[in-house]
Amino acid sequence: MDAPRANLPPLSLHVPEPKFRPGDEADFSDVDVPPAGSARRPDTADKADSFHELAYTLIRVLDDAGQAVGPWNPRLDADALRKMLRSMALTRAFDERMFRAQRQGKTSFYMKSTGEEAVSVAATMAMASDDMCFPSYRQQGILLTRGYPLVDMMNQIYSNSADPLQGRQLPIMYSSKDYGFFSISGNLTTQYPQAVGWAMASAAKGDTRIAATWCGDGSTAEGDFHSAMIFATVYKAPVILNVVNNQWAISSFSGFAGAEATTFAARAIGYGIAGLRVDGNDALAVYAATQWAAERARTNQGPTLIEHFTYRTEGHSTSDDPTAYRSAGEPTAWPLGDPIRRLKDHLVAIGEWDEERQAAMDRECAEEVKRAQKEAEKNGILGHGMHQPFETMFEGVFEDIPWHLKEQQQQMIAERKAAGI
Amino acid sequence: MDAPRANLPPLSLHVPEPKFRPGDEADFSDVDVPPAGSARRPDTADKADSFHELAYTLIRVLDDAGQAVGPWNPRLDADALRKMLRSMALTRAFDERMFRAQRQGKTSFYMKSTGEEAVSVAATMAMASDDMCFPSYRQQGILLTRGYPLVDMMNQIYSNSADPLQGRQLPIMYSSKDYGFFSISGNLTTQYPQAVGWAMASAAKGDTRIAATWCGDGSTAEGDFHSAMIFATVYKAPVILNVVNNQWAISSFSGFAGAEATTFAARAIGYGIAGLRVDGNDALAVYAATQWAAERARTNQGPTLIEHFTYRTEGHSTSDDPTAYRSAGEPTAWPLGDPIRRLKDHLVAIGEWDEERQAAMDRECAEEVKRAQKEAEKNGILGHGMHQPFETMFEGVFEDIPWHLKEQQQQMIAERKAAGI
Amino acid sequence: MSDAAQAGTPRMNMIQAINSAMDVMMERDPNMVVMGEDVGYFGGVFRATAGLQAKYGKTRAFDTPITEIGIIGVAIGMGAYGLRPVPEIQFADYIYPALDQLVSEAARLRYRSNGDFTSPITVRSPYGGGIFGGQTHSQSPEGIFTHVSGIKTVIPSTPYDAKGLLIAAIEDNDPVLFLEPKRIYNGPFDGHYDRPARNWTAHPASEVPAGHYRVELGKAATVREGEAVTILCYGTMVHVVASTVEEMGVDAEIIDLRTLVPLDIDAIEASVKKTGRCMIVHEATRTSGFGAELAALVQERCFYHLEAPIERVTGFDTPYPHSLEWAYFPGPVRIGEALKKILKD
Amino acid sequence: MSDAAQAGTPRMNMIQAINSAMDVMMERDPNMVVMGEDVGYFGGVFRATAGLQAKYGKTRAFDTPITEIGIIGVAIGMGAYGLRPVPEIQFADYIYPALDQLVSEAARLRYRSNGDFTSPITVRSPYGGGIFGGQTHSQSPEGIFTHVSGIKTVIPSTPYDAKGLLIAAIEDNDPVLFLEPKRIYNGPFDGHYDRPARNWTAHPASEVPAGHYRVELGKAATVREGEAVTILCYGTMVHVVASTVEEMGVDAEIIDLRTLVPLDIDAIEASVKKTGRCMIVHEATRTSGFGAELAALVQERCFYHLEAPIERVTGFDTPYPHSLEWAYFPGPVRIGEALKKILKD
Ligand SMILES: Cc1ncc(C[n+]2csc(CCOP(=O)(O)OP(=O)(O)O)c2C)c(N)n1
Ligand SMILES: Cc1ncc(C[n+]2csc(CCOP(=O)(O)OP(=O)(O)O)c2C)c(N)n1
Ligand SMILES: [Mg+2]
Ligand SMILES: [Mg+2]
Repeated sequence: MDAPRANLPPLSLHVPEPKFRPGDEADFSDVDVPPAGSARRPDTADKADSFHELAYTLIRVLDDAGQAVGPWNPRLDADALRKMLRSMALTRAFDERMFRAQRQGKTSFYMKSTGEEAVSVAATMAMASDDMCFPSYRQQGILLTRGYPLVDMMNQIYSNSADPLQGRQLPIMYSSKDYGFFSISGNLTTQYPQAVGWAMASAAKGDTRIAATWCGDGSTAEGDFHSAMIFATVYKAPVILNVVNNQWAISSFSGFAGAEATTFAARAIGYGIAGLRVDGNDALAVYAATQWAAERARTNQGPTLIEHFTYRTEGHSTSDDPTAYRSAGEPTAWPLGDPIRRLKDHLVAIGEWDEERQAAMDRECAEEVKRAQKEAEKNGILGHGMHQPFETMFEGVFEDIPWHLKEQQQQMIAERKAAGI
Repeated sequence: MDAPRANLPPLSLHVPEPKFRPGDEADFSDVDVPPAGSARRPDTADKADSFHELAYTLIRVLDDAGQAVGPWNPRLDADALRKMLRSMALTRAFDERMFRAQRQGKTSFYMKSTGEEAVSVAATMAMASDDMCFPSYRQQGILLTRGYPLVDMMNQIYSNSADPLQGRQLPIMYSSKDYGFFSISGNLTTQYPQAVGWAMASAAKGDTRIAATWCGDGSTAEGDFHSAMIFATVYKAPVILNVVNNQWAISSFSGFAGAEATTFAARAIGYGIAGLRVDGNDALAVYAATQWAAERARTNQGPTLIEHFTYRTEGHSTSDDPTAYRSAGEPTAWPLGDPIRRLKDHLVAIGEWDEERQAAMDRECAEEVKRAQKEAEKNGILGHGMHQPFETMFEGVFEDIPWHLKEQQQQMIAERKAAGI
Repeated sequence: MSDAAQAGTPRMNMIQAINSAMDVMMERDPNMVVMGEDVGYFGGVFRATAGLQAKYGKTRAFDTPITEIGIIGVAIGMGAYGLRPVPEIQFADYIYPALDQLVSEAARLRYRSNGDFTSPITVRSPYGGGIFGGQTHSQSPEGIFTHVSGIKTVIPSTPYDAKGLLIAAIEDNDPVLFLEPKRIYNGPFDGHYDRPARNWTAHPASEVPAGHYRVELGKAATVREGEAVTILCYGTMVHVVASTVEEMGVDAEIIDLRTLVPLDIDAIEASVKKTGRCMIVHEATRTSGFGAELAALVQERCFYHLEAPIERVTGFDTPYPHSLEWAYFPGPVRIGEALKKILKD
Repeated sequence: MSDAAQAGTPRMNMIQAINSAMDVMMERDPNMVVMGEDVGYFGGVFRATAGLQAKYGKTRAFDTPITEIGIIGVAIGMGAYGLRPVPEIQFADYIYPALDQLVSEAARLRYRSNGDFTSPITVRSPYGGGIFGGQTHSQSPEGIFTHVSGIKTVIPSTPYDAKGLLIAAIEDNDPVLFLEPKRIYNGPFDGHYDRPARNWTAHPASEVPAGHYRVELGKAATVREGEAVTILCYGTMVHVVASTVEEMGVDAEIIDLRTLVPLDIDAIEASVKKTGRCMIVHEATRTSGFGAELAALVQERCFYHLEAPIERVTGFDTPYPHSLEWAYFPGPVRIGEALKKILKD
């Protein structure tokens, strides 16, 4: 390294820093929240470069008075709204209980989606039931919306003898082809190009099904994200690419994924694909954006990237304590509110719901989860002996077990016999 | 796969197709070429999101009459223009001769930069001589502009006994720290995050030097490109990210890198960084854009992505014949002309040059290259025995040779003795 | 001319055989697609996919963006949908960007989803040196993949095997890495780089049936029977070994592994127990190459039959040097020296 | 309490020792930087970089975007500038996206540029199982890297070694992969998962000097001298092996390799020639794991001294299964059975 040239100012490195750290008071008054109903809704056949502004605003439907307003209002009937509300409530109840189960030592790991329920639930409702989802680990709402059995989710979480994945996967890494839910990977964003590939295959076959995928704000930095965007734009794949911007990636705020410079929805502009930025805590906005993107995809207009602007209310997982790296006041100061409460307020405002029914529903969800948990625990909890037979460990590496795995299987059986276990 | 739903139109897969294939007449009349001088030149301190339109136009300085016009005119003096012209001419002469040398069996491989000389030569002139370049394989113009000895380039191409890289690398994969030229990799786009890292280090140290990197249109699809953009935007790295859009990646037209949907400069918008789209065959536009980007970098305004819109006049390398996959008429039909001729016309138009001096310069360049070639060939050509000593093969894997490589070195020596060679 | 050739069995070089395997499979299985950099209109930089786009259309044989992550990731998604993708990685040296998609995804999908999703993809890639490709067009990365549970690794050494193995790989419901020894695309190579190149026509294994046939995965081929020593090899090395053995007049048993995972351990064990000596030849760098696994297995299973240490003949632990290519390449001299040593030991 | 501890040598667990190594080096070398996902303000998900940002500032200890390609690629660029970057990959399972930057770039830069540019980076990453991390928080990918020319692979098994080796790795001018056995971050682990966990305090190697010292790369440590059999191991397995040997009362010589590449072949050869038997233990999947290379080397060099086949005790060739973690893990039973076998052979 030579001495800096004297006639030039020295360079300096910018390292992002979140606005609030532990001890700071959280103040989100500078977050720009456009009024509900203010974003225009282009025709789904419009060219992607004709609505760039939608990548920089927030599509919002629910206003402060709980009314659904503006061109993005999906005008759902009350039953659909109540189903949406219930799926979100169920997701939250499920999260609460399973988080607790982990704390009680019944399993190794859990991840909540608290505050982000709309992103998976409302999106799922806006898609067809046979459309294919490629989620990250925080979209349990998809399965719960599609009616996947709670007991099976819990069996997976407990890695017990009834685990549909035979105890092979970390808790919450569900997989269900029947429910259009692709096997979750531990490696971030790998599902993105896979979703594009699935969508391309569907298009190549003249099918009508589309794909959707989700990743977090932090995960958008992975190379897989880029490869997915490139394939999606080149082949106009019928796919919805969701970025759940909950503003945190473990301890790193979204500035480390580039959020200081622009929005995540703007990534879409860089590839010439449609991009929307949505209030992710507004279930109706999420629904409307997804429905719009699905229609584009189904009419061969290609992919849409949707940034869901939301906030991760709790820790990253059972493994961290968020107050070690961010202001404890953030979750409550966060201006976009709680997605469940906002949808509830809307239903109340339109006279289709009240506090009593809400309380009853909450009780019902809690009961349903509790019942399922009891059921699941009959099949065992992690580390208490009720798991799949040991031999199964060697199955499914390949379609057929090759000789070397058979030998290892025998070795394992002999080993256990020798040890008297 | 289920039967497609009858009430929905079938999906279809879009697979890009270039406009012309062998046998077609090339007609570029639909290529939008904005008039020289029409793009505005923002202040280098302006915010990246205040000049998005520059990612969709073409910054051009040289008009059809050979005059330099508009706000991007760098107003270089005639000596600088002549140096620029000569470096480009030298690059072309070098390419011609080395391509021929490969055809004559003197080496294994060569890649020309014909038609793209401005992209490396003019950019290099707009940077400081100690700024660091992270090139791809088609920026030999950088070395030639910085006065790196032709003989050393040829020694490298011949992998001969004087090869500064000791015959270890494929021809043209030069490396010269002294000339601010990073070791070229065979793996595409790996240099992109490296350039960003170098620039970040320079900034972290309060240095004044900046970095620049180049990759092709096709190479922008690699995950490394994305990771570089993310790091560049997050830390506002003082780096110039050049995309040389010569419209072809071996046999694949730029549509397979996403060019049907938007420009490559638009990628910058997706990351919130400055993006310029430049007439890559207009040496003055390349110079001006680079100078502007360098000033941004040096004043801690962060990175700039520059798309150089150009055309790969010849084959990808000595290994392919472009008429097998594209119209033979493309190179001549291409509307942005030849960068050397255009700069020459400008010098002539301003009365600083004439045909005779041009012819003399061409002869001079040819002579210089020929002389260097003679010199280089004294050190041997590939496969004719004049190479580095065999033992050197084991040097430089690590700083010190570990025991296992020493053993292998001994084995190799014994082997050669046994074989009597 | 042999009977088969007289009866109309066409002669093919390795590229033609590989092309024919894909052609046959695309004809039979409407779900099979080929994809990769330059594989569509142009037919691949080595011409392996030539003609397929013209015959089967752009949605079944297409060019891709230059992102190996994407090529494999998209292929996995297509496979999950129900297609049978055969992506090409242009050179095996460029497979590393895709490693996560191969290792963490393709290879693990069946296991982690308990069979709910599978990845029936076959990744084709030319590999190996001997063409003055320098360090990034010459590598032999097969060893890495043999360490990854859930992926099969296949390497043919003749046109006949190339077609039969590739068809078997495509029909296999697990991910297969199909590495093509590019040095022998156009003709068998005996390691004498200074002699004129030969083409495949004179080689019996260039008689390649035009239609569908399979060479089973996991089965080695005994190229030459012998009593003095067992030589394990694959790809280009099969030919270099065979010619060296011939020149030296050694009674070696030469086994062409053809599939590295799953390995034909029975063939190996039987041969080494017969000969009492074992030599392993591969072009890849030595340390932790697949030769290490072979040596470990052979000594585990044939310890009491071994009369000499197992010899490994390999590329050196350096990048593939451009100008010293032939000093790096495990050719007749290196193999010959090792043979002399093992027979003396 | 030992003399050293009395004299004020602090007790450290492995995380503290690793943290201290970085602290010491950042103090000494203004060009050293640490970077990675969550390593800055938060100090890393395992707290290995805790306090470094507060002490050395944000430009020397910083969080990064979640792109392993970028983390390594940027570190290479910084290294080329003249810095000495120590990037962290949060779990070794997530190193695959960065493989191309590691293999094709960091490992090859010195060679391909003939020393013009180098890559003095040390990539730290927690690896290995035993913490119920499931298949993507448990892998042991070291074997892959030992196959790559130009990169060194280092794995410590105690706090003392962790600090000394990490300092040596950082000071090394070549790229080093420094894999940290996360199961023993907080205490040595004997493989008896059903017994109470111990911490490092009682272990002599938890006496870690506060200042600068180096444990030389490429040198193994003899953990226990013995005559009956040589056991080669590293990382967590050193402790499992030692305790099993103790429990079984076998007079084994236990060698902790510490550096895989370059390997301490002299120590291995001397020991095996003395004992006549060799067992290799690692947690990684068996096929083409580093154990294969060790077995190949040992039989090449000690063939005439070997009285029994070399035994490999390893993880199975499956992904790391969540619920059956302890059936997968090469624990006391598997090691014990193998010991019985090799001593009987
Ligand atoms: C390839 C890879 N790198 C790193 C990790 C470790 N990791 C797991 S989750 C996570 C943060 C992801 O944040 P984000 O994408 O914002 O999703 P969120 O958790 O907020 O939903 C990290 C770094 C991983 N799982 N895979
Ligand atoms: C990782 C990787 N993948 C593939 C290749 C093979 N390859 C070499 S050049 C090339 C085309 C690159 O095209 P482009 O980026 O447009 O650059 P240009 O040749 O036009 O300058 C390809 C596919 C490679 N070298 N590295
Ligand atoms: Mg997040
Ligand atoms: Mg190009």
